[in-house]
Amino acid sequence: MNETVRLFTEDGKRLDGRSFDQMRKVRMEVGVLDKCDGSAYIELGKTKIFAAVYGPKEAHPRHLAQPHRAILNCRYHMATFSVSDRKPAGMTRREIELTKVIKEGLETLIFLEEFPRSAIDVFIEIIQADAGTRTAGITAASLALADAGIPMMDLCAGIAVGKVQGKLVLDPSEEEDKYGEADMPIAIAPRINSIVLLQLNGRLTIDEFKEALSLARRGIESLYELQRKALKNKFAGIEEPEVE
Amino acid sequence: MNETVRLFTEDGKRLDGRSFDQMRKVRMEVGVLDKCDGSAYIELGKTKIFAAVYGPKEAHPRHLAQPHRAILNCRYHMATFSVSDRKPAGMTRREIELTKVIKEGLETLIFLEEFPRSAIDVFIEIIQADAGTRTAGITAASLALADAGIPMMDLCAGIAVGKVQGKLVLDPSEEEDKYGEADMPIAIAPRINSIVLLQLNGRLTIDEFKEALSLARRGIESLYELQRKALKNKFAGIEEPEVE
Amino acid sequence: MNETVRLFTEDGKRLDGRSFDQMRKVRMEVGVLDKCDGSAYIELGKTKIFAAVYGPKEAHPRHLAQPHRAILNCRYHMATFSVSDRKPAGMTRREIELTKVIKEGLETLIFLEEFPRSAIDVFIEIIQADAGTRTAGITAASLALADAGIPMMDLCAGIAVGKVQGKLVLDPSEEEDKYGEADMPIAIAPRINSIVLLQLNGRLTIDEFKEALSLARRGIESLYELQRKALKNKFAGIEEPEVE
Amino acid sequence: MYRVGGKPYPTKILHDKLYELILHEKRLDGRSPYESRPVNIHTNLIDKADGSAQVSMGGTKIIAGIKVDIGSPYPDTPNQANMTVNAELLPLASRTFEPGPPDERAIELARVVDRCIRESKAIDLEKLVYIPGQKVAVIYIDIYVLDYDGNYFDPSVIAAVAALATAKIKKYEVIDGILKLVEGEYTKIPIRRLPVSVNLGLFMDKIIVDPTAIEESALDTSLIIGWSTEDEIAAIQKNTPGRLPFSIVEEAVRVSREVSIKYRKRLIESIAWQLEDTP
Amino acid sequence: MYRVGGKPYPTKILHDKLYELILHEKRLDGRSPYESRPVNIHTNLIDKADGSAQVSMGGTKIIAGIKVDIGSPYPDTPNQANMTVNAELLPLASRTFEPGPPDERAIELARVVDRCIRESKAIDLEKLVYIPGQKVAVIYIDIYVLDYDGNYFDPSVIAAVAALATAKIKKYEVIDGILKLVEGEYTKIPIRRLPVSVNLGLFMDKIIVDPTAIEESALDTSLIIGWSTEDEIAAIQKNTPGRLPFSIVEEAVRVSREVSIKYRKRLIESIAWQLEDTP
Amino acid sequence: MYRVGGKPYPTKILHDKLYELILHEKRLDGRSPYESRPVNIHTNLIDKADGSAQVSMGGTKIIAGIKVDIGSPYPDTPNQANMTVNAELLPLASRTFEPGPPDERAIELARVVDRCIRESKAIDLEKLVYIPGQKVAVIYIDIYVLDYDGNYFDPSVIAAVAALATAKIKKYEVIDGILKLVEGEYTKIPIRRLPVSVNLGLFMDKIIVDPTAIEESALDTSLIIGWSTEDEIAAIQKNTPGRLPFSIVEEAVRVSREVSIKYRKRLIESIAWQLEDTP
Repeated sequence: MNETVRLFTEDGKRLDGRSFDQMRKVRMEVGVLDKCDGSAYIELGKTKIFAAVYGPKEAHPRHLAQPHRAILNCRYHMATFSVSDRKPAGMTRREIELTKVIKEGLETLIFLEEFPRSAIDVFIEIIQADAGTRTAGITAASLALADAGIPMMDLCAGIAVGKVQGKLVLDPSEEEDKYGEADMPIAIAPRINSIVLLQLNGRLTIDEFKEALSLARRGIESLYELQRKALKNKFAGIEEPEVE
Repeated sequence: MNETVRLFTEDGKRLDGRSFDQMRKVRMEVGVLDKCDGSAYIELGKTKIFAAVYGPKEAHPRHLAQPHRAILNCRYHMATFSVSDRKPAGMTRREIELTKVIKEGLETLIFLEEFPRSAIDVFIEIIQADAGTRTAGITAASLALADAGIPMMDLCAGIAVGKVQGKLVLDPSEEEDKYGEADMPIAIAPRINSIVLLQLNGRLTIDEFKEALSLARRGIESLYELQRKALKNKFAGIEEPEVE
Repeated sequence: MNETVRLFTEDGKRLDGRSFDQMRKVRMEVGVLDKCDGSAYIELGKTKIFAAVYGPKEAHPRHLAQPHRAILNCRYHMATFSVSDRKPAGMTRREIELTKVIKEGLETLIFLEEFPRSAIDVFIEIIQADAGTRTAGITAASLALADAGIPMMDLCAGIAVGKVQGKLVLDPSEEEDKYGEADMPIAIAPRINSIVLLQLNGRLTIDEFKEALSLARRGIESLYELQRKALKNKFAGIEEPEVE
Repeated sequence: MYRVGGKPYPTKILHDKLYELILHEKRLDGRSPYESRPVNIHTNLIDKADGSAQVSMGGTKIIAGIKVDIGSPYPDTPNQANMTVNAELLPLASRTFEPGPPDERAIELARVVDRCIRESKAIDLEKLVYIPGQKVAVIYIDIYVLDYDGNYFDPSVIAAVAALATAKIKKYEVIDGILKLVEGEYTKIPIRRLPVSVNLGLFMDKIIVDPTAIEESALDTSLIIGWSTEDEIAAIQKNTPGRLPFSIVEEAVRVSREVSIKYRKRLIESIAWQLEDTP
Repeated sequence: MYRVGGKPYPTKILHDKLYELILHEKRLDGRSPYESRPVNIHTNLIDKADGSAQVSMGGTKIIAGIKVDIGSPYPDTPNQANMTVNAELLPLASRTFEPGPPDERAIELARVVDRCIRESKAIDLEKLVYIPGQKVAVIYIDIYVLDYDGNYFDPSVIAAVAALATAKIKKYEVIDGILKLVEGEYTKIPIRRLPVSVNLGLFMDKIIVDPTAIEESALDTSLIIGWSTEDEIAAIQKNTPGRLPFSIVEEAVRVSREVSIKYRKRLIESIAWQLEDTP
Repeated sequence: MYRVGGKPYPTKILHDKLYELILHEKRLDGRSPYESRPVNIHTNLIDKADGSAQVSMGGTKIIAGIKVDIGSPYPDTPNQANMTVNAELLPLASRTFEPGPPDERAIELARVVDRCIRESKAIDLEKLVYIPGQKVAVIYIDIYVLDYDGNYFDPSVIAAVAALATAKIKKYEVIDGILKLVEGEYTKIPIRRLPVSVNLGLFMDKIIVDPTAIEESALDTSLIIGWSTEDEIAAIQKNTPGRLPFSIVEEAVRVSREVSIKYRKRLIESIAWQLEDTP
């Protein structure tokens, strides 16, 4: 099936002109919503995502409260119009799974034990989905948590690596994802040198896997810089960072 | 579409023989059900409705209780066979919206602050729907509340005004509603001279709106009289009032 | 419809070779699952069922707890692949009804009043359904309760009686059930001489009903013996009982 | 000694008091043990339904409505109309009924009514097939409990059967293989039998018929027996926890048969029914 | 004396303070009573939608998206396209919004927006019929409240209408009775009118326009009036508990008319709309 | 120092004890860190299913069943059969599993099993197309966790693959464009590869294979790696919170590869599988 679709130009560039290790244009902004305790907005190419954080606050209903730590509630949710074919309202199984892996990624970093009997809520809303929503989502959520002043070990940022017609590419586009052989979303907390989210859909050899990891890592380092800038800008009141 | 259907006879009467400011036959009865704290039955033409009230009682589950007032729970619900095409079991979006406006109408009148941490439940069951169910429903619910001895500022009664082929009519029939240009349900607490429920579906000029209001008001005054009679009859043990 | 299907051979035997008062092969085993407090497995012909019990334990959520007794939670549930046409996931109305009659049958026997404010959970999982699941299910559940050490007045065992082309048969097969005139599932606690579950789908005369009762009773007595053996074997570590 | 399984003390007191009364052939509302409450039947009160009936049995009020649509038959019964029964225990009827989707009690009610009607072959479902394997009538029977003072089974079966037997449904004809509505003409649902159910309560070794809510709160166990005709049981449901002693079952059947005959007589009077089809 | 129905004491204090301000033609955020907040409209921000708009009205942010599919018409309107409106109050927008299926507030919002558009006949639904009785456009209008500082009604109607009026939808043609997509060509949704709604709050005998969240928490009652054109009301919804005195209704209509004209002007500027169809 | 994120103190103690054991190449149940528990595979135990397998891995028991129906292909894959995986964590299996619709853990399990099978192209879905674009096989894989002592992933994948590889499904033929069942004949699901998954747990800088429930309660993080063949990873899922240090990932892949080879060998023995199709 993927033989008939060409995903590279003759000079080895990707269809949108990027090189294999180049992310799409990224834009991040912190503090974009008023009523929550922290928020962020991210654009990765045409993927557009809002994230909002509430808490720490009283856990509700009470019987869910944990005596030694805060509970983390999370929802990754897509707007019905965010995808080509209208998504039905309500949570799909895919959204439930992604909610779980994102929540677990964030839970890794938050000092939940500092807030016994409390709850922290993270809401991620995909308003346009054009590949990379879970990794951009966790990137935005991490910013929103920082914006809310929730104490964390580190920020995290995420990006996917794809395998497309035998080649690894950073941040696959929707078309590359569709016709490609593998998609590996990963989120990393760079300062503590740890992976917090990792999935793979599709086939990779061991060597490809290693190469994919290091490709992702380089991408994430630059996202991490953008996150730090976005946070500085928020508090300095400067415009949001953007990169191509 | 409404050009082809004639909704008035040649002498200006409506198809069922009523004049523009005439309601359908109304019948009200109080205390028709045994197991609740208050109940009422209303017929408006072929529209047939039961209402039942429980409370004030302990709010349940507890975390919903309000420290300064009672909470009012309400359900406007239609039997599956009450309409021409069988209604699916379960609450439709329409039923949920009407529940909200009816609940808010009743909430306006009940001295909820007299019963902190309590709950009052109002259930309205449409067993036949032939236009005017929300207004007849709130009329019956108001009677059932009075029957239950719940302290209220005032009773309320409701009726719709329709615009049909350019003319305003009181209490539109199902056919007038279907082919008409506008339907304005309204419920009024006459003694305190206030509107407690107001909706409009369809187009009216400002002058028509004013006229519709005063047409409704006259209708509601006669409903209010019937309500008072129905309550008196209940306690005197006399037959239910009926009017044409 | 049942005229065209022959359900007896010429010498009066049933299609699977059984006589009218013969059950299918039964196998019972106690203590088959590790993580619950008690469990059992039953095979009745090709019908295969697991049952598991938890408790007595804290009732949850708390507001369901009863001050004078334990509550009994129960679920009769079929695997999607347990029947010829895949059963949709989730509880069907049939499963909800059978859950109710099985729960009530078990509730009859457990000394619930010994465990105020507690809960006992019984889960019955049909992994293959080939007639007789509710009665085999309550038989297995009764064993699992005993295995969990829950104090009971008596064990109970169940079996169905069918009416097939005018004749009563013990433990109807799926085909006999489908083409038969009546199916009467019954569960009995033999030592206290009481019926704990009784249903009838289909038509019987009064005499047939009496005859069906005594047919069932004889079958249940032999099931009861098997139950006692299975419990002894569990504690003696011997192989499960089997009967043809 | 008999045991009132886990019942709190006040219920035990009530139980013993009611048993004492029954021993003297009495009940709280003055009835004798085998006496059912008066039955009132109103039919055709809902014009928008194809059939309807409101039935009261003492303080218990039921309303049943029938709607008939056109649909496809089930693959395994291509020559039969479909029938589905739904029941709701309306919160108006009792403070123990909650709004929301039908709970296990409502589902049991629906399924017991379904069984009484289906197993007794009350409706000639084959007569409502328009195009075999393709177009058949779909009969919806919807039951609402409006007021609950015990035993919602018996009046529900009566209401459902009365609504079915008095329904007027649209008439269709098949012209060149196409189903057409015959405008302005109506037909009846072909009814072959009038099943009724009888709800019995047990106090120790004594039977009562048609228990009230207060009796239901204290009884040892209870049972519904559905009768297809005078001589044929069509459905049974033991519907509460508690021991049903073997020794009492035959008496239960005998008693319920007597009551079923009375119910059916009452039903026939109300709906002016006559047997149009013999199966 | 007026009564703040069951409101706790601090709300009563706030209520009285806000009323005091209004008597002096003032509000907490500096607006005068009949002044609405600035409206910002961005259209076509979601490429994957057929139409989209993000609208802010002060601190309230709405995003609306349009998707158009092909489907069957409803049996009673064979010559009309279908339109459905859904709304969600996203938990991002306020700590009072919960994740999960739309609650009664979200359903009311969806239905009020639906009513403003449908009753004003804003869309020429007859023009989107491809094969009468068989194939029509199905227009989905999905509204998300992203940030909530009161009055999610007015910006939702504006967002929905702006998204509709700027949508580009796939073009179809019917060849030999078969519906075919015309590749690469797009068309517009035929818009006849630009309805807007105006949310009014009442404090005693005084009206305010476009209440904020803090005003909503204390007001006596509130009202949405939808305007089809300058001179025609298309929808009304009293959307909170509380008395709406007769004496104030005419003033409410007059005020809302003025504001609706301002909103519509703002809407026309943003979407460069011109009347293409006269009904 | 490493951190056991928000774990209560007793868990911290257990964590440290288990780590101590691992440092000495030991575990609570006597296994060495890289040792998986014995695998037992029973196939074809459910006659009513088209394929079935019960798999135990130590105290964890899984039952998987396959049902194959006929349906329409998805519009974007007109030349492929459909496959859906469902999983339920039965309350029989653990006191931490609740009855009710699948929670996020059950959905994750289903999706990880799906991914292992789908991404490794284990089934030749093109061979189960009867009429391209119209009629294809619909393969339902249903997984139930019957007893849970940790790691429900690996035995679930084994059970699903064993059930698929041993399934006998109805045979169809297309005559004049119409799909007909060939009575009494059966065929197999064309299997190209035997994917397996390996669940790894991390304690600090140490890896364990196939964790038990008690190990799962204390580990720092965990990971599932699905192997399509000996040399190709088909799926990965980090499935619990906690840091996965970069330094440990390569070792994890290496270890899981070894275990996957053992699992696959065990699977092949049990199902007597031989490669019938080379892709």
